[in-house]
Amino acid sequence: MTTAIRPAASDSWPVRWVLIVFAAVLATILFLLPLAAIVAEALRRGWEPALAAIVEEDSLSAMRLTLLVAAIAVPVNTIGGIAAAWAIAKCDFVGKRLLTTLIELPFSVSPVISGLVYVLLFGAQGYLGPWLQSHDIQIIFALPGLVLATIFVTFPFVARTLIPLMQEQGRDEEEAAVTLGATGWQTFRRVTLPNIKWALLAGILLCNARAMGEFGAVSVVSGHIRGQTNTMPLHIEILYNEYMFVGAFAVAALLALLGLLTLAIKTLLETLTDRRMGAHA
Amino acid sequence: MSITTLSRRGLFAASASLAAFSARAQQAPTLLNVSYDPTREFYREFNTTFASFWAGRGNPRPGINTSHGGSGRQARSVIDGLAADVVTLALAYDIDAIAERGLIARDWQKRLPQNSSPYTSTIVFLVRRGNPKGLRDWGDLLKQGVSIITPNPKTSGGARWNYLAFWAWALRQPGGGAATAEAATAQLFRQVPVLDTGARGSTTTFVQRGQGDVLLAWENEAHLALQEFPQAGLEIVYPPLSILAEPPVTVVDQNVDRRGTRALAEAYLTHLYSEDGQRIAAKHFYRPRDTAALRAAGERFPAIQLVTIDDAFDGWATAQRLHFNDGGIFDRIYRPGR
Amino acid sequence: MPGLGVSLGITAGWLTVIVLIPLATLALRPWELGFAGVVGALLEPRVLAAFRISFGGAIIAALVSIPIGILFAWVITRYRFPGRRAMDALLDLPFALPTAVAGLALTALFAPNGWLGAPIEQLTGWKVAYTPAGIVVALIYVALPFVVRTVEPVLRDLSLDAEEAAATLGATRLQTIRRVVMPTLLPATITGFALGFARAVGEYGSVIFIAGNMPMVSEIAPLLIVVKLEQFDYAAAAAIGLAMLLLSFMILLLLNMWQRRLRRGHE
Amino acid sequence: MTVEIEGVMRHFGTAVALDSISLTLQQGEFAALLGPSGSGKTTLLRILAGLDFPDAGSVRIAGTDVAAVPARLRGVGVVFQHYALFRHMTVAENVAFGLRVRPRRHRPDNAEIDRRVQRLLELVQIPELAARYPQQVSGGQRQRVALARALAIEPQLLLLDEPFGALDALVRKDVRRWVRSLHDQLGITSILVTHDQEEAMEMADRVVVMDRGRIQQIGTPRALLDAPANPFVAGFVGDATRLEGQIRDGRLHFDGLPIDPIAAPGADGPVAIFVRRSDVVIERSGAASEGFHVALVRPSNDATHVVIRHGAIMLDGVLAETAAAVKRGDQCRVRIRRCAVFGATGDIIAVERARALVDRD
Repeated sequence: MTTAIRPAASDSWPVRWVLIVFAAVLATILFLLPLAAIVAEALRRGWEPALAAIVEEDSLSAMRLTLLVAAIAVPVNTIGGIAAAWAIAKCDFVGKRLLTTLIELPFSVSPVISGLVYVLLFGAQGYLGPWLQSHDIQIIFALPGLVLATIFVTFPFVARTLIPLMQEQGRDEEEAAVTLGATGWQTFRRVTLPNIKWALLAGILLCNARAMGEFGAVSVVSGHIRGQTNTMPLHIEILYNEYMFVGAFAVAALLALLGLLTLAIKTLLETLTDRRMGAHA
Repeated sequence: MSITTLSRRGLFAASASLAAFSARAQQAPTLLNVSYDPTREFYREFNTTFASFWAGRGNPRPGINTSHGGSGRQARSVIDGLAADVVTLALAYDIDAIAERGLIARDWQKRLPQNSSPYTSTIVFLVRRGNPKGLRDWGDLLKQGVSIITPNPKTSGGARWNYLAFWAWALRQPGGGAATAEAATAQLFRQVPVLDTGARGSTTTFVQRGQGDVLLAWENEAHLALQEFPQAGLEIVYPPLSILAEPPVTVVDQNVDRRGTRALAEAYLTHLYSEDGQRIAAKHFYRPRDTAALRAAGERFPAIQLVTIDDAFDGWATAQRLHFNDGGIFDRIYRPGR
Repeated sequence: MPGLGVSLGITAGWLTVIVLIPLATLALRPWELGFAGVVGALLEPRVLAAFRISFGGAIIAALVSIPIGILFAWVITRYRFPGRRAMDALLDLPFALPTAVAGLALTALFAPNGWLGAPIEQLTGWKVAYTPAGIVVALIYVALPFVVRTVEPVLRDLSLDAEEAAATLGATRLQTIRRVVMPTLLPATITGFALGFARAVGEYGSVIFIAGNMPMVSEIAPLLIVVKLEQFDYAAAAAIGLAMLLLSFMILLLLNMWQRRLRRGHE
Repeated sequence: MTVEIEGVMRHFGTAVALDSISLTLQQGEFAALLGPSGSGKTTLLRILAGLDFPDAGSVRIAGTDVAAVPARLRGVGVVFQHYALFRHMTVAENVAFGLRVRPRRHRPDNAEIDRRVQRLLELVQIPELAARYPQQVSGGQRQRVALARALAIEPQLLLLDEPFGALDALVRKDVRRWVRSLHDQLGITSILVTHDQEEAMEMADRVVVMDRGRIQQIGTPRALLDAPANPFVAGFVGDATRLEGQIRDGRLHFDGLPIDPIAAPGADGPVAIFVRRSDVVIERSGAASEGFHVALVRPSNDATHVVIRHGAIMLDGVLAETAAAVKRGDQCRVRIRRCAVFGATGDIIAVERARALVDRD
C-alpha cells in the first residue's frame, strides 16, 4: 500500500521488525496463551471426553438458551442502535450530546450492577416484585431477566459502530433522496442502509459475541437451574465447580471458537469493504 | 414500548422456550431444590433415587431440578423470587433469612427431625501428602510459615463453619476467652493468602493452583477432593476437636403452596431420612443421622469431638450477629492498623 | 431529515426500558438507609479500600494499555507482515471471550504453578495471581481492545503528508512521531483510556478468579457489592453500586472535557 | 412556477442566518443568490427545498404555502454542492431513484423508467455512462448525473447549490452555458446559489446579492454594475477596489493618493469610494511628480491589466488604449473614469443613499 512507496513516512526495517516482534509477543501472552490454555485443558484427556461434554444434555440446553437469548437481545439492540444512530447522525435536536452519553452509559456500568438493577426492579423484594408475583409473571431467574441483562450489557455496540460512520458520511445523500420524493423509510432502506451495511454487520457480530459470552450480569439474574436458566458461560462455571474441568474447558473452547469465528467473519467483511472502496476510488 | 408489553412478550417467550427445553416439565410435576455448592454430587444421585421411589408409588415421575451456588447467594435468590420448592442450604441462618421474608414458616427447623438436618458434616484439614508441616490440631495452623486456604466467611457458608470451628477450639484453650480467641483468629486469617468466594473456589486454589499448606474444608468436600484428584497428593487430617455442621433442609411454604407441590416436596425431604437417603448421604461423605447407616460406613467417619453451634455460640443468629455481620468480629480482623 | 420522530421514539423507548428505569432504581434504593447510613456504608474502611483497588487498578491498567494499545494500532495499520489479519482479529478477543473464561485462563497461566506464573516467580520472585498485580493483568486484558480500537482509525486516517512535511523540515523520525503523530493521537488516546478505564473499573468475571480477594488488599468493589447482596443488604449493595457509577461517570466527564478542549485546540 | 418568499427569518442559536428575507420570482426566471459564505444563501435554498424550515415568514411555491409540505412532496429539483450522488448505485440507478420511490400508483413501470432515464442521460449528453458508478466518472460528468437525477422528477423549480464549484475552470465555462440553455429549453424556474459573481452575472436574469442574512440588492446584472445599492454590493460585484476619501465643497478628494479631485454632489464629510478596474485608466508619465509607479503588468486580450502602487496602497487599472506600453517601475498617472461613492455616517453597515456617480470624461 501507500506506506511502501512513501519512504519519508515509514520506518527502517530494524525498527519495524522490533515493533512487530514485540507486538507479536504481547499478543501471544495476552490473547493467544489464554486461548491455548483453554484448548489444552479441554483436550487434556483427548478429543472424546471433550466432545462428550459438549453434546451432553445440559450443555446442549445451555447452548440453546444462549442462542435464544442472543436471538432476542441482538435484534433489539440492532433496531435500537440503528434508530439512535439515525437520530444522532442525520437529525438535529436538543439534547443530542446527552443522548449520546446515555447510550454509552452501559459500557461504564459494572456487569454486577447491571444484574443488580434488574434484581432491584423485578426481584421479589424489588419495586415491581410484588406486582409481578401477584400476576404470576417471572422476570428474573427466567428468560426475560437473562434477555434484559444481556440487552443492557450489549446495549451500545451497534449504535457505537454506526454513529461515527454515519456522521462521517454526512447527510447529503439522504437529503438528495428526500428532495427526489423518497419517504424516510425509503431513504433509509435504499440510501443509508447500503452505505452502512458492512459496519452494521460488524456491529451486530460484536454485539452477538458479547451477548453469548456475558457472565457477570447474567449470573446475578439467573437462578442457576441446570438445564433451564444456565447459559453457556454459567454452565462453564457449574462444570468447573463440579471438578469437570475437561467439560468446563471444552464448552469454554467452543464458546471461544464461536467468538473467534465471529471475529474472523468481521475481519473478512472489513477486508471486503476495503476492497470495494479501493475498487471505486 | 411499555414495561407490561415487554414483560408479557418476555413471558410468552419464556414459556415457549421452557416448553422447548424440557418436554417432561409439561407432563410431570417438577421440583426445584435450591442447594449449596458441595452437595452437587450427592443430590444428583439422590434425585434419581427419589424420582424412582416416587414413581414406584404410583405417581408420575417427577422432574427434579437443582441449583447450586454459595449458600448465601442461593438464599438471596429464593428471597428475590427464585421459585424453589425446597431449600437445602449450608446453615440455618440462611434459611432463617428466607423465613424472615415470610416465605417459610418461622418454626421451620422443628418440622423435621434432628433440627431439620438429615445429615451432618464437620470441618477437617486437607494437607499435602506426608503432612510436611505437621498439622495435627488447630493450634498447629498458627505455626510460623503455615499458609492456610479458606473461603471468605462473608460469602461462604462453609467458611463460616471453618471460622467457628477454630473459634470453638480457641475458646477451649487454657486461659481462653473471647479476647484470646479473637487474637488467634486474627492471626489465622493473617496467614490466609487467598479468600475465594466459595468452598469450591478454595478447593481449586488449593489443589489445582497449589496454593497454601492446608485447606480448611467440609469433610465431604475433602473426601471428594481425594477422590477427584488422586494424583494431587493430598491427605485428610482430622483435628481432635471440630464443629458439628448441620446443613438444614426445608420446604419453601409460599412456593409449594402456589405451585401445588407440597406433597412432593415434603416426600422429597422425608426421603432424605430414609434408609436410601442416609446411605447415599454416607456414600457422598455426609455423616448420616441414622446410627445403622453410620455404623455401615465404618472407618469412613472417624469419631472426633464435635461441638454444636447451639452449645458453643448460642445458635446461628447470635453467631452471625457477633462474628459475620457488618462491623462484627470478622470485619474487625481486617481493620487496617492490625 | 424525516424519521426523527420515529427514530427518536424508538431510541427513547429502548433507552428508558433497558437503561434508565433500572438505573433509576439503583439511584433510589440506597436512601432506605438514610443519608447518614449511606455515607457510613461508603466510608467503611473495607469499602474505601475496595474503591481504591478498583479505581487504582483500572487507572493503572488503562494507563498501561495506552503504550501497548498504540503499539498494536501502529503495527497493524502501518506495517504489512504475515499474520497481521490474525493479530487484528485477535485484538477483539476480549470482546468475544466470556470474561469468566478469560479469568480462569489467565489465573491458570499466571498462578505460581502456571505456564507464565512459574517462570515469572522464578526469575523475579514476583507473584502475579492472587495479588493486586493479578487484578491489573486481568484489567489490562479487558481494557486494551478499547484503546486499540479508538486509536486505530485515527492512525489510519492520519495523512502521511504531515509526516512527510516534518521530514522535509529536517525532523528525525523520532521527532516526527513525538511532535507530529503523538499530539494528533492524544484525543483518541484519551477516549480509549476513558473507555478502557470505564470497562475495567466494573469488571468482575475475570478479576474474581485471579485477585485473591483479600479484604483491604485485593478485594474489588464489584465483589463487595456481591458480598453485601449475600448478606441480604440490598440498600448497601445499591449504595456501593451508585457510588461506583457516579465516581466513574465523574472521571469520564473530566476526561471528556479535557479531550474536547484538545480537539478544539486542534481545529 | 412562481416563488414568493415573505419575511423569512431563520436563527441558529443566537446567530441570525436569515433576516426578514422577501423575494418574488416569476415563472421561467433564472435567479442567482450571490454572496460570500455565511451570507445565508444556502440556508434560503434549503428552506425552499424543504430541508430546513423558517422560524417566521412564509414561502409560497406556485401560490401554495409550503410550510407544511415535506421535502419529498415538494417536487423541487436540487443539484447539491458536492452532487450527493448515491455511491452504491450506478448512474442510471441514481437517475431512476426519484421515479422508483414514487408510491406504486404513481410509479411508471420499469420499461417506462428505463426509457425516461435514457432520455435524461441523452439530454445531459452522457448516455454511455449509464452502467458506471459515480466514483468511476469525472467531476463534470458527475455534475451532469446530478442534474439528470434532479430533472427526473420533472421539477418546475430547480435549485442549484454551488454546482460548478468542484469543476476546473475550463469545464466550468462550458457547463455554465449549457445549464443556462437547458433552463431555457425546459422553461422551468431556476435558482442558483453561488459566491462567484462572474457566474451569477453570466447565468442569471436577476441576481440577489446577500450578506449576513439580509438581501442587499436585487436586480439585473447590469443594474448591479451600474447602480450598486450600498458599499457591500459595490465591493462584492465587479472587481472594485475600495478607497477612502472626503467630499469638500462639492469635490471628491482621494485620501493620500495623487489623484486629482473630481466634482461630486453631496454633503461634506468622509466617504468610501469604489473604483472598478476598467474605470482606472493608467498612462505613463514622464515626470516623477505623480507618485504612482507600476508594480505589475499583465497583458490580456482586451486591455492590459496594470497594478500600480503608491506607498502602501495598490490599485488595479487598465492601460489607456492610446498609451505606450509600460513596464515595472515606470512612473505613471491615473484617471478615474467612474466611481461609486458612499457617504459614511460612522456606521459602516448603514446604507447611505447619497450616492454619486461621477463622470469626468
